[in-house]
Amino acid sequence: MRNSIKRFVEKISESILFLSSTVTTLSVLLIVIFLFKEGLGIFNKDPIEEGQMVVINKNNPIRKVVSADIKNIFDQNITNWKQVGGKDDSIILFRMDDIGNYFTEEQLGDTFQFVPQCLAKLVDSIPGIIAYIPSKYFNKDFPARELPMEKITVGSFIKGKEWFPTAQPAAQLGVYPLLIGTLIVSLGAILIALPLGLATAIFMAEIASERLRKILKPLVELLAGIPSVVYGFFGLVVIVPFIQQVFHLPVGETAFAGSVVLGIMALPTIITISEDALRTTPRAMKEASLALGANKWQTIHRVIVPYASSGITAAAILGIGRAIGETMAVLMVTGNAAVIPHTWLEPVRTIPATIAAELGEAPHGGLHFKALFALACILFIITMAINLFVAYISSKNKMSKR
Amino acid sequence: MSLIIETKDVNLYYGDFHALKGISMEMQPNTVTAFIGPSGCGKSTYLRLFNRMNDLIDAVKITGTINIDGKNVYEKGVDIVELRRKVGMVFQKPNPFPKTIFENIAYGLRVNGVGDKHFIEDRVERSLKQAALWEEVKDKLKKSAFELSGGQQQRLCIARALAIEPTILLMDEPASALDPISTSKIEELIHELKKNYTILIVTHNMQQAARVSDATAFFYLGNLVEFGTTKDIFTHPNDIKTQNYITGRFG
Amino acid sequence: MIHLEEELNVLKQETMNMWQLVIQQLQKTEEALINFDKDLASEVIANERRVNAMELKIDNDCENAFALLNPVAVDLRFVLAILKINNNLERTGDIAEGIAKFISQAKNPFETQLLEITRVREMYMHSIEMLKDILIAFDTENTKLARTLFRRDEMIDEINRNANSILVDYISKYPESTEQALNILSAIRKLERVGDQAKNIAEEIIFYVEAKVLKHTKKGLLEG
Amino acid sequence: MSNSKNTGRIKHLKQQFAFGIFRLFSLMVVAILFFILAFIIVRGAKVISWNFLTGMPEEGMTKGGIFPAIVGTFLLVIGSLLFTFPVGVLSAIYTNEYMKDSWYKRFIKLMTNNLAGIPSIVFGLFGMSLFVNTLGFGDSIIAGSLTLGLLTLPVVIRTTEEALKSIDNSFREGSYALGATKLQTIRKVVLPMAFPNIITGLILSVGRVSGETAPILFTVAAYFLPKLPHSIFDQVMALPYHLYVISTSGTNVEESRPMAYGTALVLIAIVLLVNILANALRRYFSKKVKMN
Repeated sequence: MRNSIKRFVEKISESILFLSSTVTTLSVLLIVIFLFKEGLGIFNKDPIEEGQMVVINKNNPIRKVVSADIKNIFDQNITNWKQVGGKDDSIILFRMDDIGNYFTEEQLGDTFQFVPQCLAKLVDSIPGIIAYIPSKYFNKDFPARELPMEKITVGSFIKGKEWFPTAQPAAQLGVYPLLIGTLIVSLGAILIALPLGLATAIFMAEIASERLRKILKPLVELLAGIPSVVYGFFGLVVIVPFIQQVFHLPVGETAFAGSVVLGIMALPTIITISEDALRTTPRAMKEASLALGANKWQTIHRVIVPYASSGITAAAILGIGRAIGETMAVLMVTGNAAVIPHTWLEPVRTIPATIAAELGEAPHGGLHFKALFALACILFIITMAINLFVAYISSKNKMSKR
Repeated sequence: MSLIIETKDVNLYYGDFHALKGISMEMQPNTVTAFIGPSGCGKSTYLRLFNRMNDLIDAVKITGTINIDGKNVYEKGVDIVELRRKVGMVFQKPNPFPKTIFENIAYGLRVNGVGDKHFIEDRVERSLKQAALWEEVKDKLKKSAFELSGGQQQRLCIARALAIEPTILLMDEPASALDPISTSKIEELIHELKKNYTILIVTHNMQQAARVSDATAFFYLGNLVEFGTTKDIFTHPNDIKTQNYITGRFG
Repeated sequence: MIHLEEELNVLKQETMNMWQLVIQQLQKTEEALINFDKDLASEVIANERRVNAMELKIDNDCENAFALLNPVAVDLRFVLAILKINNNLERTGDIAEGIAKFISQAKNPFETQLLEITRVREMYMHSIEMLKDILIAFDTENTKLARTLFRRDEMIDEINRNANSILVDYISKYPESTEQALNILSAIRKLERVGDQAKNIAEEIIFYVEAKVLKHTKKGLLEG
Repeated sequence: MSNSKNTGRIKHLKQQFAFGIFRLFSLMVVAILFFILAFIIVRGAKVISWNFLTGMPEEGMTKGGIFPAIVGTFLLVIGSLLFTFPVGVLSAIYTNEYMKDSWYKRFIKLMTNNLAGIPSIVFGLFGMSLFVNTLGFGDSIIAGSLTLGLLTLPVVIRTTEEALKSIDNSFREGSYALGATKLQTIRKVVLPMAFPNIITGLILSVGRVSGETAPILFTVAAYFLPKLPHSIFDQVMALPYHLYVISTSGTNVEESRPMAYGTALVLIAIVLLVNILANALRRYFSKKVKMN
């Protein structure tokens, strides 16, 4: 009897434990589902707000226009249909706000009940017109043709050179500048952090006395513990003005500032992981090198560092991963300009910073909102790939050292 | 009280690796049987069959029967917890729990549902006496078990095993981590315990097997090469492999 | 008491039992010789089988002790000494048997005068005393007592040396008793060897207790 | 002879040079840390006062205190740990003590690692779509706590696993050999031994939770909310978000700088405290073990 109760309790607790163990997997799964459900929603859609559309005169032979050209047309950078492969005819822009320029209030009616007819007349009469109108006015009898727009594809999303999700009528959803921004900031961070971090790791693992190491180690942990928003704040009040002064820039909020802050933030990751890797070098190996007459430095750079190289690689990659995903500090110091930077001393905008900055203003369920989720998908894929790669390195490493 | 132990055609596989190959042998009550052989020969694996400690290892497959008093311990429905209470075990490294000396010995009783304070106290004292440790620790039962020396810790582990009154005692190289003095104390203890228990001991130390055991089994590459009285094995072994091993001419 | 000690004690006890038996055998031959008791002589011959069996048992136990107990230092010397003492005792047993054999084959009782002049009884006394003393020395690990043996052995030697000329005289006087005289001579020779065995045992005891090798050295025999 | 002497000297010089660089770089790292700490502590200390810690923000967050943010962060920490700690510890127990080495175990491990690698902003997005929108919690303490909890879950799992792994198998075997069941072994032997390290991990995750901003941006954090919450479905202010807001987009960034320094100092103080506590605990327990 007692034993059967024992066994029952045993089974129950095991099930509870099992359920807990599935939480992480479930979370990852849910994250994937939620991110990609929203994020993939932007693809194969017109880059236009729902309920709106762009129409042209029936006789306009133009077949297809990419969304970048639409923006240029509405920004009046393109003024002739010829430029986008149509007839030689100047482009007449029409937005709903402009309706007053063409019709009087009486024509439109007290309750604007005549708007559809007015619009029809307008579009029909001007051959070079391009009109951005609510799609509710567009029906069978409407004497115009919807301008077929290139749908948003994965390719255009990745390669698009402009990020302007709130552009009217066609949102510009090009991740390229953000991607470049993210990479340039992260790469810069790792260029700063790797030499510093590796040197510190070597110093701690091989050169410093045990006492000094016992002081350094908690300091590094402390560095890791400081919240990113504090780093961001520090960057904002110290590093940004400093860079502005030193390089005589109009603004200090630059990719470089982001790199410096991220570099400092990546230091603990790099130091801890490389130090652990360096410490795994078997004592016998070090002693063998020393016994052959090598001095400490030769032993370090010929035996210990090569032995720990895969661990150090993992540290560097994880450092990059951290930097790529970091949000707040970058958001606060990089200036957030969504343009492709040419030098380090220009403002940039990274993917996580974009999400953080824009999500608050993006209407729920809209194209912009979904585009931000698509950004998160990219971020997720990048960090996932980095994690898998690091896991692969360390598992291979474990195998070969066995 | 003690039982006859026998194994019939026992095979054990770790995944694809055939670790024990058709082992059959029989052990008499109130004797010490030693298992010797080079590392990886299967002697420890064999020992751990008797309290089903191998169950804790992944991907183990076992065939054959292991009878303790005529009952196959690998039969379906055997209560492993009950089996382990009957078959005590002492490990290679002393492994007292990070508790007091008293609590270490009381542990086995408590997990087996004993709550009576006086009973536990009596049993603790008795086990410590049996393990020849009482005199050394009676004034510090409330101290941590880690304060004891290695040899004392191992005797504490033996006392811990004895407290739940097993009938069989498995010892997996019980003295290999100890200094010679502690080792000889453990060996003396084995001689004493033999009167009340059936003891199976794995040892890599042939002299130890010779000193403490009544019967000796020599394992090699998962095979039981030779099994006989310790006297016979150490004075005129039948198998040339046994001879080479015990004379140190192995390999 | 530790296990090893127990086992070694058993070995010691066995050896001492054999020892007692050998002394008895020797005593019985003396009695048989004096009283010309052929039954007693045959009893000695029969008992020799027991001595031999005991020797084999002790040999076997020593082998086991080496194989199973891993004796070292004093314990090792002890087992080694037992092994040799065992051998010496067995030889002593053989000597008793040899004497008993010619007693049982003799046709007439031995002449009292012959026994008198050859000092056989004195020799018996010395050799048996030696065996007894050395047994005490063995039991109590008394090397001082063991060392007194060597002086006694010299007395036996002296009797042995004199026996030749005495017997030559005797044979020339009583040629008809030549056979008897030769038998006595061989008994004397045998008893002289008992002295040697006892001396060897004494050496073994000193070896095992003090770890000193006295064999083949004249020096130090009388020390202590 | 002189040649080898020369090589020896060059060898030595090279070492001196390399070590010099390592020392310099390490010193730089320490200097950076101290500079950040000193900068924020010195500037922040001027602002810290009883009123600052216990008062409500006033005049467009340029005056007054940060009490609601402190309370908010405290509630978020408690809330997330209430979720993370049991789930994380139980999960680690299951994978480490119950699971045999199989593809499934490796899969779970991989998932845990992946969860750890996901950027915090992604957690924010996820938390917003699941807790705030789908489950309808709205911007609330519970949504924020759960999001933060998910974020720290891998940390708790990993430290617990490490703690469990560091316990020698011989203790478990010793317990089984005495007829203890698995549950008894875990409860009476494994967990008590792992406890110090698990607690240390827990404390460190407090530090992490209290400093995270991105996950709470869209799940709980209020820009300006000078009152205390009444239920777990209320929004709260939180220290890190507050710092972000007043240093970048407050009504008057320049005027609220002192408040920002003060907030940063409070955040750093929490981190320092957590680290000191964790280290002290670690040292206390390791000393205790050594004494034993």
